[in-house]
Amino acid sequence: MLSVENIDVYRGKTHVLHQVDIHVKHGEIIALIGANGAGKTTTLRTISGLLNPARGRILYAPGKGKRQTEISSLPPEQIVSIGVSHCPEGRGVFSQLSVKENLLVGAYLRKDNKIEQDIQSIYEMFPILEERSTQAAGNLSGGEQMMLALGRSLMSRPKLLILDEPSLGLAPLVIETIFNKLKKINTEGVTILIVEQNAIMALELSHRAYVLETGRVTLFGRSEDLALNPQVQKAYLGGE
Amino acid sequence: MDSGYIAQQLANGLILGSMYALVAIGFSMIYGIVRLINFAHGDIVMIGAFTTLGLMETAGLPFPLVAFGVLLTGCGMGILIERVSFRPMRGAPQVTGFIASLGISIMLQNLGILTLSAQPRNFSFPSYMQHILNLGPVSFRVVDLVIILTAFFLMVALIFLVQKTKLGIAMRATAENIDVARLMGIDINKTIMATFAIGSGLAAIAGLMWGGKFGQIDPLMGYVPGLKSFVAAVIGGVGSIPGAILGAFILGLSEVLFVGLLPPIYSSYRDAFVFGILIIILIAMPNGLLGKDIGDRA
Amino acid sequence: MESNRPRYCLGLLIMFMIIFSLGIERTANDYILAIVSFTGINIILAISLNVTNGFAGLFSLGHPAFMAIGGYTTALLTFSMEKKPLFLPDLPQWLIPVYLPFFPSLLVGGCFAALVAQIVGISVLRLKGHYLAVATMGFLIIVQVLLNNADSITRGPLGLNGLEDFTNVYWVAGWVVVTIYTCWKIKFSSLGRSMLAVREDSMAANSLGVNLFYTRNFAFTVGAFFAGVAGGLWGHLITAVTPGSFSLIMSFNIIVMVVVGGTGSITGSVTAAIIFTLAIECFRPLEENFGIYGVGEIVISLVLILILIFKPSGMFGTGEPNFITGKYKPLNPTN
Amino acid sequence: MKKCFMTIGLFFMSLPLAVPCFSAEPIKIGALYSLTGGMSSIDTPSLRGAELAVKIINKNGGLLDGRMIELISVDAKTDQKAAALGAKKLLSNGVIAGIGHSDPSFVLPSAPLFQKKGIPFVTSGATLPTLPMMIGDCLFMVPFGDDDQSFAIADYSFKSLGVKNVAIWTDNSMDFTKTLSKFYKQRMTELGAKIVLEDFFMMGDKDFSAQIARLKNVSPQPDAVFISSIPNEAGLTTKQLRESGLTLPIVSGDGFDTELIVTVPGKELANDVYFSTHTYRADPRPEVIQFIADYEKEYGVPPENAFAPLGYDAIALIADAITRAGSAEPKALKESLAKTMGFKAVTGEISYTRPSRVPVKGVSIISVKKGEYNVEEIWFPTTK
Repeated sequence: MLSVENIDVYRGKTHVLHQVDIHVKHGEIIALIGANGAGKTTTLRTISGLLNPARGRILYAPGKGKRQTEISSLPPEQIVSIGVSHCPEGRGVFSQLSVKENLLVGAYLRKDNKIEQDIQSIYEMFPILEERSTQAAGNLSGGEQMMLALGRSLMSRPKLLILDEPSLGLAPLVIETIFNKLKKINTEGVTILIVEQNAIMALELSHRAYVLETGRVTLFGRSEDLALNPQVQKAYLGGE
Repeated sequence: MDSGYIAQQLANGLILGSMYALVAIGFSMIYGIVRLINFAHGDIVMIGAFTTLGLMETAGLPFPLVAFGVLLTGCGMGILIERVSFRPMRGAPQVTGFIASLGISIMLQNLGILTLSAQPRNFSFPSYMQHILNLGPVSFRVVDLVIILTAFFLMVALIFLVQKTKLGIAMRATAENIDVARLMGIDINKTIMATFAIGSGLAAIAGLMWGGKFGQIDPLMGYVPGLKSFVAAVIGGVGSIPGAILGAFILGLSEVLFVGLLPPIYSSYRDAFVFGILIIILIAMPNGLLGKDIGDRA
Repeated sequence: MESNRPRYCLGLLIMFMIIFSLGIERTANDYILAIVSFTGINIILAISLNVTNGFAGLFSLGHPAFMAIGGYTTALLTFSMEKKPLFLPDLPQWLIPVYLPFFPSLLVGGCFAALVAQIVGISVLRLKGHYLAVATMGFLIIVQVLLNNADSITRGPLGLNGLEDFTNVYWVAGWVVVTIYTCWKIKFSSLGRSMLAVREDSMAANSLGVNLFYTRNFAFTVGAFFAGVAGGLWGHLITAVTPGSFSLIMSFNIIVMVVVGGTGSITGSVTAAIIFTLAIECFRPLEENFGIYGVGEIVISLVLILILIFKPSGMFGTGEPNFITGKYKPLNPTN
Repeated sequence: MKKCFMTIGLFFMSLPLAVPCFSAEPIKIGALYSLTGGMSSIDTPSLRGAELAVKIINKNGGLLDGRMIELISVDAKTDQKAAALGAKKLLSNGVIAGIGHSDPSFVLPSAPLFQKKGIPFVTSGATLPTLPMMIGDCLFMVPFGDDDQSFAIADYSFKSLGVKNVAIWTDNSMDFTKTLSKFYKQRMTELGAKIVLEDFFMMGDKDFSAQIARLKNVSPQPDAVFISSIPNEAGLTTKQLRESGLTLPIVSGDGFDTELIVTVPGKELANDVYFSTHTYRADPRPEVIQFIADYEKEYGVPPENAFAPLGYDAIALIADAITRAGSAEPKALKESLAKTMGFKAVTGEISYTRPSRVPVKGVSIISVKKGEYNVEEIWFPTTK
């Protein structure tokens, strides 16, 4: 579904990503783990078009059996339109907009008449959002904002959902709710690419994972295997 | 100093405030979305005034068509300026755009002098606009009423646009966070362009009103409204449309009252007073009266 | 290790200035001499604004206000006692016998401008970015209004005229050298580095122990001092000062020089000031022969915008060319 | 743009004419006007007037047996620095006289440079009466002094309009307007009238509603309001005063000598306005009629304001002095200019007989009634 092929990315003059190669298959949950500054967020921003790779290419197919096309140089709005939805780091809800307006922005490119219906299903998923639908998103708690951000990303009816640190700064109970929802979303046919610092949870949730270190992919494989890898255990799982 | 006098001064302030508001709204919108102090905004007022003159006197079009033409010209100028100058600078430090807008302003003024000559020209609205209305001790003219109503109408229309329409939501989202807005699929280039178009269209309409009210226009006329409406926008909190309107009324009223209530000799300190207010507000409440804290002022 | 190269360059500069001034004074006509003097004054203005604007990143539009303060102060001090009652009948008594020669007057003018900058700085330097720009623009307008209305001292809109034409190429050359030397020293001192740090990231600088307020105020004050001196030189070159001269347009022109040269680069300011002043004069024949007055301003604005788009760091960026510093790496790798 | 083509066209057209003239050296005169910036609306017509005068003189064979006048124009950019630089440029070009400027702020940095070199400078528009004293014997004024025009309109408002109580509005941003008010006030007080209100504004102000409200509220009500402004605010103040329902006479000086006081408020409202100005508007003298016809023919528009004939007169005055002196040497020219007696300029007869060297010139009192200009009287200074 998504093939990131040996991309090199610069930010200004700094070489951030070196030959990063990531492949996501339809229906998978893929985790990207690594320390701060390893280049995880940069990878995601490159996929969704906010940054452009200097070398390498990114291919994407909007569904099983569909042909892959190159999306390396498309602007973000076009990438969204072909079914990639990126829920940014720090949630990025529009704090001046109301909860409902945030959801509407998520459906910005849609022209069908099922938007209201989808909003209702988001409300069913997170009932608290319905209660607060007219409030400014800035007044929501961190957990509520995460729910909103996730809901907003789903509003574009994505085929591939990209999540950047959804657990950041949230209470364990909230994280659990969110991760449960993610599993459910995945079973409904949405492929997920998730960046997490919390490697335990990420490996638990995902089917496969990539480890990123200083801009390079150093390890990848099935999540269960990685969780047992001594290197990973030492660096990310707090094990000895 | 009787109450009639004060009522008249208040009415004067209100009228002046509406004039400033028309310019300040667009100014504030543009600031809100791209954090740009667009010094050339006042010169769009000038372009609007001259377009009115051209369409009304040279082409002889009926008034509603003239207004429409002026609106279109303003929108076009806004789009043009954004496209050729500000878009390529997006992402540069804030002051870059500000310096560029100063340059554009000087360019437009000199182009105006070169092509239109520096001579002030008279500018006359249909005579029914000049009719005097008396309301108790307060007298004003039809054109004043039109200005207040236009300002009010545009304010309502804009608030509707920004609050209720898809474009409005996109504008607010872009204003808050450009990157996330793009991730939601918003074409920020189109959104920013639309903002410039709307803001500049309003400024051009303000030029039409300005010319109609004062009856005289020249290529340097944009300087004062540009500057004053900018002060108004800062008082109200740049980026906020209701703030711009509130600021414009406060500025208009306080300017008129400053001249009207103090001994006459202080009249020549009017501008010092206006900018004194500006500096005090910037320091004391950098977000203005209705602005939101976006943490890049102080 | 500090290179000796800048010292040699300073020596060269001084020698060049002496030879150049002597040479041009003897050969050129008044018009050329006046252009040369204005070029020098523009160099002083551009460099001093660069201290505020480039080193410390304080975007100020108020430079002409400090020029005005310096210019008026110098003018009042050098006004002969006999002429004062004639020109300024309402001058406060205590000012009438005050008289100083040109050089001390310039210093007093500069210091007074610096003093005002201190006072203004306390209130406005808390602002950043274009908010500071706007506050300083307000300050400029307020100064203009006050000069216009303080008739007894400033003679209102007519301004002070009949000043002695003290300013010549020697004075200007001298002050150019002093300005370049001082600002160069500041740039490469620890204070200059703190200014740069404040400009790049004020929070980080603050956490490293840089006193933000002191650093900003210092940069603002140094800029104002030289602006004041330049104002004095300017007034005694034109032999008149009026409120209308110290306008936003002048502010814009100085900023153009700073931006085109490179915000933070002394070499850039010098180069841009020379190019700018000469370019304005070069447009004159074009305008005069074809009756297209104002084309010069249009072209300059256009060039400015193009530079902002295609080379936002200006000709020299924030650094100085290697042949002066003697270093082979850019000084400020950030740009 | 039109002008640009015209200049090029004129240039080529004049080539064949110019050939025989190469034998005689041209007489260079410098013109310093602000063609850009705030002063350009006033200064540009002056330059056009001067260029017209040069063209006519050259067409008629030039001066001193066929020497052509070469007018070198420099833009003073409404900027003192540019004015000073421009003066130096002209002087380096070897001009034998300079003309220009409509405001003392720009005469002051440039004229002293002429004075220093002993080259005469004729200001076509600055009316500050102390200018010749401040600058020296090389400065000559084409217009009358502000004292004269203020006295003229003061006498007229007191004697003919019967004004006993007067309000005075002053543009406090210009020296010209402040001086005008000062002399008006002085004369009115001498005559025994009372100043009931003094109010101020700044150049560039557009809104006078506060001042108008105060004027309506003052007691006793004035019989007239004296507005000291330049043309840019003349139409605006008239319009706003009349639209507020005030019908009292408006009096002013030559700042009101502009079409704007009729076109901006419209003919109906342009009523009961009186101003003192150069004896040019609505004047039937042949010089005036000829000038207006020539100007229209040359530029396609009637003279924009009185500064156009003033610019014309500046050249004519110099040409006359050169002819009388029989020489185009600055020193001879200066002496000859100082002896000018009864020179029939478009803006009135010029004689430099006063010790102050401000010309003794008639001042027209013009009335505007329902948009029609009328010369009410020609006032002459009584003092020597």
